[in-house]
Amino acid sequence: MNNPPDIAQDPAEHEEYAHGVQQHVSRYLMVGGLLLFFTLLTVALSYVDFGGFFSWLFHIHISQEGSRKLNIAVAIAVAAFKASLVALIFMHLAAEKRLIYRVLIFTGLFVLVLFWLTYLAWYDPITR
Amino acid sequence: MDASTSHPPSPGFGETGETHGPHHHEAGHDHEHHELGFWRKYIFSTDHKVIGIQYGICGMIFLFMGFSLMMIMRWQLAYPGQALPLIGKWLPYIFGANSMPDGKMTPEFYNSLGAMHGTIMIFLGVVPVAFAAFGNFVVPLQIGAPDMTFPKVNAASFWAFAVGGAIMLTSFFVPGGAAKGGWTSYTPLSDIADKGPGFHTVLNGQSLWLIGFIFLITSSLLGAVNFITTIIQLRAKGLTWMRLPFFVWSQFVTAFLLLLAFPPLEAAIIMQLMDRTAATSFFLPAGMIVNGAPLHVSGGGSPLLWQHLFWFLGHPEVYVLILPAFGIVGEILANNSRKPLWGYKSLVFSVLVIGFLSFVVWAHHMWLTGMGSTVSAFFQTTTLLISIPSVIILSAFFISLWGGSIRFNVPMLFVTAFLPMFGIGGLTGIPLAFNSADLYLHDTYYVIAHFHYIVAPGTIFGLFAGVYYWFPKATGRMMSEFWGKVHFWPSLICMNVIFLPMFLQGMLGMHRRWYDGGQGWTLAGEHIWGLSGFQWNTPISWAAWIMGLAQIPFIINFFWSIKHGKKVNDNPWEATTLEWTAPSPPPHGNFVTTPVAYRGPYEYSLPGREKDFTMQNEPVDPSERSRRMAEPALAH
Amino acid sequence: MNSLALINEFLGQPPNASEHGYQIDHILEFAHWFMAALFVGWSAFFIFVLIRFHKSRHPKADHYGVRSGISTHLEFSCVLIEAVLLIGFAIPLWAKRVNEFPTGQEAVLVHVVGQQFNWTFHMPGPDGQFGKRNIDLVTNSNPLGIDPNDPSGKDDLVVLGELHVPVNKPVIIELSSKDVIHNFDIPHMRIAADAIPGSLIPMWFKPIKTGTYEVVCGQLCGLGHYGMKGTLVVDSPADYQAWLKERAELAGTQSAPPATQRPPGEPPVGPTPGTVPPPGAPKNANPGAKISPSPSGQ
Amino acid sequence: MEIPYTISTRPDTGLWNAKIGIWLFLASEVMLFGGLFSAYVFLRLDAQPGEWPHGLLNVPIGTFNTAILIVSSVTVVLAWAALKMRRYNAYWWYMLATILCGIIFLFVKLYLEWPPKFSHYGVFIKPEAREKYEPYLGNHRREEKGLEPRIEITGHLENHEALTDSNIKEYEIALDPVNADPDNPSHDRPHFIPLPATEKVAKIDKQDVERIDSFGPWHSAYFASYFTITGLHGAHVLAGVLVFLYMWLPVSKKVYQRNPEHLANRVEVSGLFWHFVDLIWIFVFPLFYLL
Ligand code: HEA
Ligand code: HEA
Ligand code: CUA
Ligand SMILES: [Cu+2]
Repeated sequence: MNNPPDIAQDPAEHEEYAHGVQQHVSRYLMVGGLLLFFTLLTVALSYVDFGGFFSWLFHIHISQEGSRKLNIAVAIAVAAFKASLVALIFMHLAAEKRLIYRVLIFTGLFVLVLFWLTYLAWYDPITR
Repeated sequence: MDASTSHPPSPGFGETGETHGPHHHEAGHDHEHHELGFWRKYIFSTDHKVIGIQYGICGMIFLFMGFSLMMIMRWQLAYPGQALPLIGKWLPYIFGANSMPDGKMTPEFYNSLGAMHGTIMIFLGVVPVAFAAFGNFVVPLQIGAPDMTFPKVNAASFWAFAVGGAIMLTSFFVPGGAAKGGWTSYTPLSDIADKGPGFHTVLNGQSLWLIGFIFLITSSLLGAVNFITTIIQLRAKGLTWMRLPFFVWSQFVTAFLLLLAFPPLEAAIIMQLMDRTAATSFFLPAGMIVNGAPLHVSGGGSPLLWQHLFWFLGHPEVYVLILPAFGIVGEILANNSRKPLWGYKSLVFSVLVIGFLSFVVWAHHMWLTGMGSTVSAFFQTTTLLISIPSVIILSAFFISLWGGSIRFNVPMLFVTAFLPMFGIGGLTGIPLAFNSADLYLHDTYYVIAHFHYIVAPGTIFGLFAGVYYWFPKATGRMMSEFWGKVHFWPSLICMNVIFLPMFLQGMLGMHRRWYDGGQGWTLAGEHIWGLSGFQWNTPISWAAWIMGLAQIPFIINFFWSIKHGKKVNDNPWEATTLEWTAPSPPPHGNFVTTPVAYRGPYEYSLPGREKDFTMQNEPVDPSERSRRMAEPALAH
Repeated sequence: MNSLALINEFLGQPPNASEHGYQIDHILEFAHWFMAALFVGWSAFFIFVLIRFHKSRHPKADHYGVRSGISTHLEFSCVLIEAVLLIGFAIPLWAKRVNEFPTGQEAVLVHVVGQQFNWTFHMPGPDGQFGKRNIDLVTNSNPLGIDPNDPSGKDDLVVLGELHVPVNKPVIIELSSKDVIHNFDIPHMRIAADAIPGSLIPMWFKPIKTGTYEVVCGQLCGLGHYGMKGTLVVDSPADYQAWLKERAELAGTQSAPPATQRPPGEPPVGPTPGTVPPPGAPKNANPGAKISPSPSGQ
Repeated sequence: MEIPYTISTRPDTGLWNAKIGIWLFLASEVMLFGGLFSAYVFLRLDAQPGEWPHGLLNVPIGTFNTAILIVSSVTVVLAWAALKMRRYNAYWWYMLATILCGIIFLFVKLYLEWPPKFSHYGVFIKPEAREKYEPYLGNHRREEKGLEPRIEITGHLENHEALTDSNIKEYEIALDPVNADPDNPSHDRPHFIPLPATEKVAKIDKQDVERIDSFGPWHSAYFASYFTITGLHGAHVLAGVLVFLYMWLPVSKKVYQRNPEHLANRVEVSGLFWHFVDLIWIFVFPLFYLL
């Protein structure tokens, strides 16, 4: 959420703005509750054995007790959801300026490159 | 309309541009003169110009140190095992008894020198000068800003650099000497080096290298954040993205490279530091036998992980070394051919593409690490793709000259040398990009020659050009043309005598990081062009030392001209960009009148004008507008 | 192809001695010709422009300069040539190197282990089976820790520093390292690969000329890196058999010269004696005599 | 000299300077932690069967700490909202709550989580000796069920002298339940609530031991990543706490009185940093505690 250019100066406008902020507060509390809930959920889910039918995707050995490879996907999905709540609501990314999005898109892309290619390089050694 | 340049060089001048246009004149803008003491003004300053100059001087000193280390090394390469005359006796007093007993270099010391030459040149020399110094001094002026967006962060960035540099230098003097693993610090060598009896756990070469690096990375990050924000937020009115000088664009992309590529290396450095101090094994596999005894570590680490993270920075880093030089070259080229840069848009586009692609080519430094065909095909393709924008940039520079009215002052001489020198360096990157060809060339002197052609007669010449070019802005005085030429010609010749033969040595199969210069190797005994591979070391070394002498005119010229150079007006090169509308040297806050840009950056030799340059802050008059339809509409 | 080969010779590349090597040389040649063309073309243009448009000859610059799109064509042809080199040569060649290892009995299989600062070669002996290795068993006389209780290891050959292979037979080398990363590079064979601790990297080549070749360690591996030399001897089949026999007789008694033994944890004190000439040793009087492929060696 | 757009926004970008600055900084932080996490992935992919430990961390404590960070994220955003509404007192309390949360997090980490690790030992059994310790490892049954082998016996080291004294030939380990009762199927899956070591003491011949290490960073690639990432994360928390402390102290009230928007901007920027630190933890928690 950004300041209007002259917010500091104009009290009347500020009044209006502050009112908008007030409305956000309940949303913040709700998101906080959701995050706590999902934390408990992810702990609970880790007790469930989702099995390994994801093995076709990870046709590699991921060190994991048993074959609960799907659990990895589930846990990461929950974490990603929580993270996006934090980013979108707390960090106001839901309504941010284009410029910030651009920076973040590139960053996201390069992080993916870092992950994907590191994986790829691991994945394709010369073998005989 | 000529007011911007023709007024006399008196200290009170600076009404620059004020006669133009309807924009308001902010009188008394910066007139609360509270005098700052010497320390606040010159040492702990937050003024971008002072910080730029601090960076510049420190960086140049580091460049010189890096070069001095190399001059010592070149003795060993040309005359292996012989005592270094004159200074050899004294070096042990500086570098410790084990560096050069009796003036004869030890292999450890050779490796230290090599690693520190690379590190100092790149991270303490070129990055500070090309990115931080020129970026700090020139960018805010070129975009018409009063300072950086975060002046205190800017100062913090410089001091982090200073601390990092100090730590790197200190590492020469701890027991065991400075880091020995090459500037690439490949693990496991660097994990296990400088350890054991006789070494301090933290105060040893390799660990200090890592710690120093953390400071340098911090410095670069702070700088990068500052530059990007400044360029986005503080552009003068009317200075749209497509009116930015090319130099600003190149700094902008460079800043992004530093911002996003350095942190993975920082992660790797933290991990290596953990390996060295907390006995982790991020980079150590199980079952290693070092010096005949098994290494007791948990294992489970991967030596290649380091290489991936290192080169994830390493490749963008090499573009960090060249992009600012591209920017400087672009400015000076346009100015001295009195012509706009040809294909400005494609230049900007190319720089952006380089920036983007440089993140996906890193594994071309790792062709021989057991890479399968899929991954190598991917990286070969991206590596070749990234050479295309370089070709475009160089072509655009060459074509820019066509139809110009070329004048050869000292900055332009360095720029004319830059172009073919970078060309040679860049072209010789192409065989390296094919991994089957690199199979033969990897880690030979061919690689050394490839990148030195880019960074030494390339980037370093670009930096020299920039120093000569912007010196009058920083001081109000010119550096001597004559001594500039005395600096230029020997430097150009020596550079080529140094690095051309290295291609031959590389093709012969001589490898880099050879302490004996190839003396013990039969393949280095093969003759080529009249000398054996090993014997070629001698002319190379002599050229390097003469090159060292050739820098003396520069250093003297530089310091002498600060006080005694010829006084000049604000725009001695008759250039068009906004920095030349500020007084020389610019006061705190830079501009007397907040500048407004009305046109593109390189309006040289506009048809129908008497003057062959039109500054960015000269308003467009109606007759001109009808003449030049292509000009984009004025922004706000 | 002879005219092409000129440029490599001109640049000092030593003659190739392996079957696939000429392909690698071809890429180098093509690339260098391409580079030379670009360099000469642009240089000519450059020099012309610098003279033609010197201020004295051309006092008033033309604001627009070149208006044709010629550079686009030029850039496009660069792309094309690079694409041809890449797709036509480089990628297939590498694929062949790393995917099509020779199989069956005709190939010679050697394990090469790097260590600071020498190479150890491990050959399976007549039974074609490598003995088990165990790092706990590594000693001076058993540098690879071959398990004495393993029958397949009894006839193994462990050779330090010098590898013999027969000519015209593919050689497969499996590379690893005991300590740090080395690079097993045989310039004359146009083959090289990293030796990385904890992994096994295979590479192969087929020598086609007998002779003695230098093996370089191509990766900085510590203070003795410069002297980490190996020797590859390509023998005629008869010589090779004789060598095998001779080594087999020595096997077990004297399989490897002692490695330098240092107390654990102490920093290395120097390269293995004998592998590194003392600094300042007289320069090779008649270089090329000993190592480069023997001219008659076919 | 005034630098433009420190408080108000630039019309064409709609942003004030520090907002861009902090996002750029966070972008670099994303790459920093991205590098560490990709190292984690790389090492985990590389791990051999049995090498990557599971269920060794204390999940309830981890959950608690996660909750603490989430709460602090809420309070910091409320603090900012309070400033926007010009309620300095509310701001002050929310900020205090945030700072306390940060301190609690660090306390839990440094006093409750890390120290016990250093007194817990794992003994790695040589491959050829694993058969001998089958009663503690239970690998036969695991193999049948397609589970990864156990290569390590963990528990409390009873005779610390054995680590240094070469005359002692055995380690005495008070076994963790996993090794005390290895064939019990309930131990096939990691335990998320750490069970105390049992009374059962195993004697392990030094000859059969590949190595013995406490659960410090040197224990395995897993603990190396754990300590490095949580350590770096903890450093970020500490930095955040210090910044917040500065904004909570009376000095900042002066800023507020001069221009409340200025302080609000500062809180927003440091709040963004704080949320990011929270965000990192959201990934750390499942990766290290649950998977
Ligand atoms: C600023 C530095 C810089 C730049 C710009 C480049 C640019 C390039 N580099 Fe280089 N490189 C390094 C610095 C740089 N490099 C360093 C430091 C190393 C070694 C690191 C180490 O191991 O220590 C290295 C190593 C290196 C390797 C690894 C070699 C090995 O270790 O085995 C490879 C492999 O692909 C490579 C490729 C390339 C390519 C394809 C380009 C391309 O981007 C080049 C594109 C440019 C052109 C194609 C030129 C175009 C010119 C014209 C068309 C005009 C010609 C006209 C005239 C000459 C008049 N480089
Ligand atoms: C920016 C990077 C850079 C630069 C500019 C240089 C410049 C030079 N380099 Fe360097 N070099 C590296 C980066 C660089 N190098 C790297 C990364 C390596 C690999 C290291 C490794 O193996 O790990 C390397 C390795 C390397 C080797 C191989 C060593 C080996 O493998 O054993 C050699 C051998 O000759 C060499 C030589 C030179 C020479 C003669 C110069 C000359 O061109 C130097 C010329 C210097 C100047 C022209 C600067 C002068 C400055 C001033 C005069 C300013 C002073 C002014 C004031 C104080 C006001 N370098
Ligand atoms: Cu082994 Cu270099
Ligand atoms: Cu590169």
